Amino acid sequence: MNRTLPFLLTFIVGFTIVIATFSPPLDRLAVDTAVFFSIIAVFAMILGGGNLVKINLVKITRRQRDWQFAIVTLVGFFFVLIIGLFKVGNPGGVTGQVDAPGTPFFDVYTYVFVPVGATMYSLLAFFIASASYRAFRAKNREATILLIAASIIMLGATPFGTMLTAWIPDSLDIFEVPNLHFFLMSSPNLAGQRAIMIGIALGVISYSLRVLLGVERSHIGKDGG
Amino acid sequence: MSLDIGVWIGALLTLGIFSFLYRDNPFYKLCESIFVGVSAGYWFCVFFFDNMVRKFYFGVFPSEAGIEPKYFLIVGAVLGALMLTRLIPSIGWISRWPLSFIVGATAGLYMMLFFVSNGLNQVADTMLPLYRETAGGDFDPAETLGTILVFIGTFTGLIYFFFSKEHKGLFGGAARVGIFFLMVTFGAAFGYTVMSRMSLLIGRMDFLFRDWLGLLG
Amino acid sequence: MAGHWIAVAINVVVGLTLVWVLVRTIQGRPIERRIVFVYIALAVATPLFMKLEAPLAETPEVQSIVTTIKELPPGSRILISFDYDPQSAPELQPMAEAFIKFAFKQRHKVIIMGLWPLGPDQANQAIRAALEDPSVAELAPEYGVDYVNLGFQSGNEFVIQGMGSAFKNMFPQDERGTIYDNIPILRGVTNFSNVDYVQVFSSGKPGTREWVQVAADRFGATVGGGTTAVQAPEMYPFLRSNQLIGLMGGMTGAAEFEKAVEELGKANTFLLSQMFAHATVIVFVIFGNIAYFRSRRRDASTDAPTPGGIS
Amino acid sequence: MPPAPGARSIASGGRVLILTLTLITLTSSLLATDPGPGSIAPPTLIMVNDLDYDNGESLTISWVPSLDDVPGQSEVVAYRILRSSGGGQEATIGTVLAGESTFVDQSVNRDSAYVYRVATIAANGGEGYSLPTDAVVPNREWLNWDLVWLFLACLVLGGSVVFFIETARRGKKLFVRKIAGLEAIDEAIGRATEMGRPILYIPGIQDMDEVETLASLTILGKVSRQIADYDTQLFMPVARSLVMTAGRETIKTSYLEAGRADAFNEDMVRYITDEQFGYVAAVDGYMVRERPATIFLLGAFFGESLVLAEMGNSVGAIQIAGTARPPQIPFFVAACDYTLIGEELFAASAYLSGEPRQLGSLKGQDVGKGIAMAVILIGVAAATIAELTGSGFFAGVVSTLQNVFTTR
Repeated sequence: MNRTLPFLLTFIVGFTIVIATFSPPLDRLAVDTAVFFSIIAVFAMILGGGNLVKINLVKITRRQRDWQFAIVTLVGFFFVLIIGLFKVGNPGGVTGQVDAPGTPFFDVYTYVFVPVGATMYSLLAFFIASASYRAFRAKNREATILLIAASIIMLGATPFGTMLTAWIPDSLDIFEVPNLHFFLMSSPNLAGQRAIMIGIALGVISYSLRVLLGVERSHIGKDGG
Repeated sequence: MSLDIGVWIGALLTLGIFSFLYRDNPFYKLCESIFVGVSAGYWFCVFFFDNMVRKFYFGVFPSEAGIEPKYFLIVGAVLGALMLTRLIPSIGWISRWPLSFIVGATAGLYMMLFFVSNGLNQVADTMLPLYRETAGGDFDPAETLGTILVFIGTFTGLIYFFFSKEHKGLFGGAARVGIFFLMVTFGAAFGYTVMSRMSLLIGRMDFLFRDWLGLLG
Repeated sequence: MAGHWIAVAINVVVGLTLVWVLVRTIQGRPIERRIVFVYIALAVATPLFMKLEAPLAETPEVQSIVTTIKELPPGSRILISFDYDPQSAPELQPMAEAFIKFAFKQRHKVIIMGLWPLGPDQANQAIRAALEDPSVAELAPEYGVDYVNLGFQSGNEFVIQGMGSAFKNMFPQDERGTIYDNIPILRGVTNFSNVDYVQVFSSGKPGTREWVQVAADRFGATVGGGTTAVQAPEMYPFLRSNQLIGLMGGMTGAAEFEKAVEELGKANTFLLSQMFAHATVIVFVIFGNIAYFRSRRRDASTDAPTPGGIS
Repeated sequence: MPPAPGARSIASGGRVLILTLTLITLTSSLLATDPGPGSIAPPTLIMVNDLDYDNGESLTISWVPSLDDVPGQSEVVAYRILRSSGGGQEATIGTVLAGESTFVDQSVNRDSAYVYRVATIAANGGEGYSLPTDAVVPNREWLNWDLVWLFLACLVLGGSVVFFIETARRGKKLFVRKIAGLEAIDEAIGRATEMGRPILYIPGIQDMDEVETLASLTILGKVSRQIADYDTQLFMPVARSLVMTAGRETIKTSYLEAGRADAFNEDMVRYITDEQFGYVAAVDGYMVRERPATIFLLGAFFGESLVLAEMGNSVGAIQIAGTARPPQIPFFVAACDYTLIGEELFAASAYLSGEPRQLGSLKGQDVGKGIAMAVILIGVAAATIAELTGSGFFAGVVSTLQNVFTTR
């Protein structure tokens, strides 16, 4: 029972959605399933939020390393939760949009969330620079091709490439960086992308079939668990 | 220099995060902790109102007259509520039901989606003549070369992914050609990613120098 | 102008110090990553103060968007999906602003929506920026008649699929709460067959890929993309097979679009920084590899273990 | 979101079956060109179309605009669409602006027959009514015949996967080549055990509605089964609550199977935050503090891939990565020891299980690959011959193949 019902559920739901693709009266199923997913995800978030609170409380009570920052995390979490769920300061009252402009909730987003998020993201620029100095080595033929292609793209993506090869005569203009750039993108890159995409498609189909047919059932768990 | 308190908070947080580049420090940890807590709370609220209130509640109890209630959504809510059985260890296994539902739906949906867009259509689009002419009817060397490369690359790339044959001999050679094409693809991805990340950094710098310090026109 | 010359001077000095970096790297004493960070910071920041114009090549991907829009008769309906959030705004906002200005000047009707919660807000910012332009302000595009913002709808690609039946099902009302049927611009707009062009600005999933897979493949819509640079390479297969009509990739794509439609804006300003940053990365790749090959040759001759430092 | 009163088929192509075509005679439309004061020409040629292969929930009404509806003039304001069914009262069901010539009625029932009229509304308040159409019943189709080739392709591919699963089940040995990244898993887990340091498993940052996340969790099942044997510490931070629940379930199952239920602990899987870089910041912190010996990065990754991989590299961990997102692969290739590319990620769970039936499915997907390659080869050859010789036969072959493999 513990394993059979989940298996049947997976099997029936999965194949119904596959069949629905071919049947106009059923094709809204996929859309409705997505709503189901959203609803289930909210319940799961209760578990996730609870986990976050629990972990940080443990950290504080046991005075683990950096426990002071756990307080900051909890305060931030509950602060946003309260102004969000109770719609504090929302001009539309309890029926207003939760993230309507002008609410404290929106302000937190604009003044904390956006700058921190964008800055975290831009740290990547620095990491890339250090990786290109320390990690990107032409260790073998494959890596060399990767690096050359990357350099052409980086050059071609800015005016730098145009300036660098502007002297090349028109008859040989295929060797100008912007043209090389387009050529690389639209031929070898396209071929590689396509092979990857077709491969992924087959991989997903085979994987999905294994799951739906119950050949792969690690998500179902073990009896009596 | 800006007089807007929001810009100031943003700028200080930006500098706090950037300080991590020098080394891990309390200023960074503070920004990080704020971010983790605030973002978890933020997404919780957004998901709650969007999914539970708007989709579920107003789906079952429509706010406007004349709209048919979607009672079947209650099944979704019941499945969701079953997730909470995890809080009681002895019946926690019931949470496998909603999980099984999600796994089945995802597998079924993606199977078709990938089959059509990633699989079939890409195969169809590779079927082009290896001899190309310009609009004027002359031989077009660039297009011809391009099509030939796309064909060879796609073909050998697929060979690389074969699982049921050892990469040896002619087959292995073809797989090797395939991996070269994959490497160009990854190189292109690398180049474009550098471009993207640099743009974000430019955006932050622009914020600091223009919006905060007012040094740029 | 003083800023310009100071920035140029800094760059000359910094450029010269690269020789020191090269020498150290060759000697097997690579510089610390924090020094690399300083180089990148300077390469990005200083060009913001410079006043130079950089040449830019025309690419078919971007030009085909421009041509498509230009060839539409005035009054055509353009659907724009804003599928990104403020974090990707540096790359996508300049693009979106230029596109909206262009669409208004071509006298097209603009229908805006978002698959990302904050997309429609980015759209409003872009509209505000467009309306500040005197030549757009002159045309006085009117909300509800010349453009509308349908707001955000969650559900990712399923929203697009739902729109294939009827936009109204997915967007019963616009962002301001007006009922779909009462919005003049939407009269007669049932689904994709009633819009002439779909433009997507996206930074991830759901994004251009989903629009291609659902709106273009299933419902035959004409879709053009505007993506972050990271996403761009993944779009080329769709471009080649005409599932995607055109593509603006990252800041460069935006800069080229700005130039093509004569709306020079932020993207062109930022392009110089972009160029310096790329050059810096390439220089570091070259330096790193020079050191690598030298160390390999040393290994081959002395059979010594690989020197540390490069990890 | 209100229920869709008239959801229509997803893909019905453009072919429209004309069920009814009501012609208003030429005479009457000519007469209408000379409207008296206050009257205006009605629209003509009212057609009601039922879309092919839909759910029978919509009808499309189209017409030739009134002769008075001239672009640039404002004599005609709008058209009104009126409908009656079963001899009942006629009612206005919609209005469209002048210049339009179609209306989609989505409020129809499959069981009723409908009669339509369209009226021109003039600026001066006058109205001109068309003749009523014949009665039309919207048609529901249970199968979308436009997709018949897709269906067959599904059968062939699905059939070959199922066939090889069956073949393998009956005990036939099937060869599967080595995948380096997966061969290394044993070594990677062993190393962590020797060093007495934890193993970090990162299942990407997407939710359970992403197939890469599912694949990652199945791999987690196999990996954690081995980890349980070795008695090594495992930590899995996640960015989605559902993944947390599913991950716990998966690991718990593995530990039960290994007979190590005692060693399982819910805190092995921890929810951080849904926010991409909030998650990254926390995971980076964990790496710096705990210095895991082995890191798995398997699943759907975005911009954070480089930060995570670089950080893992800098703490000296063995890293096995895999994703189906091409933009992130180069960073994994650069900073990790082994990388599973695209399809290999989905094959991994089958490969790791070593179970014949699972390996059989890999063989099945290779057949799919073989078919794709054969079709590409035939298609390209035929297209080239057709281009060079102008042969109609080969052109026909290409267009047939393309037709079969194109669903848009």
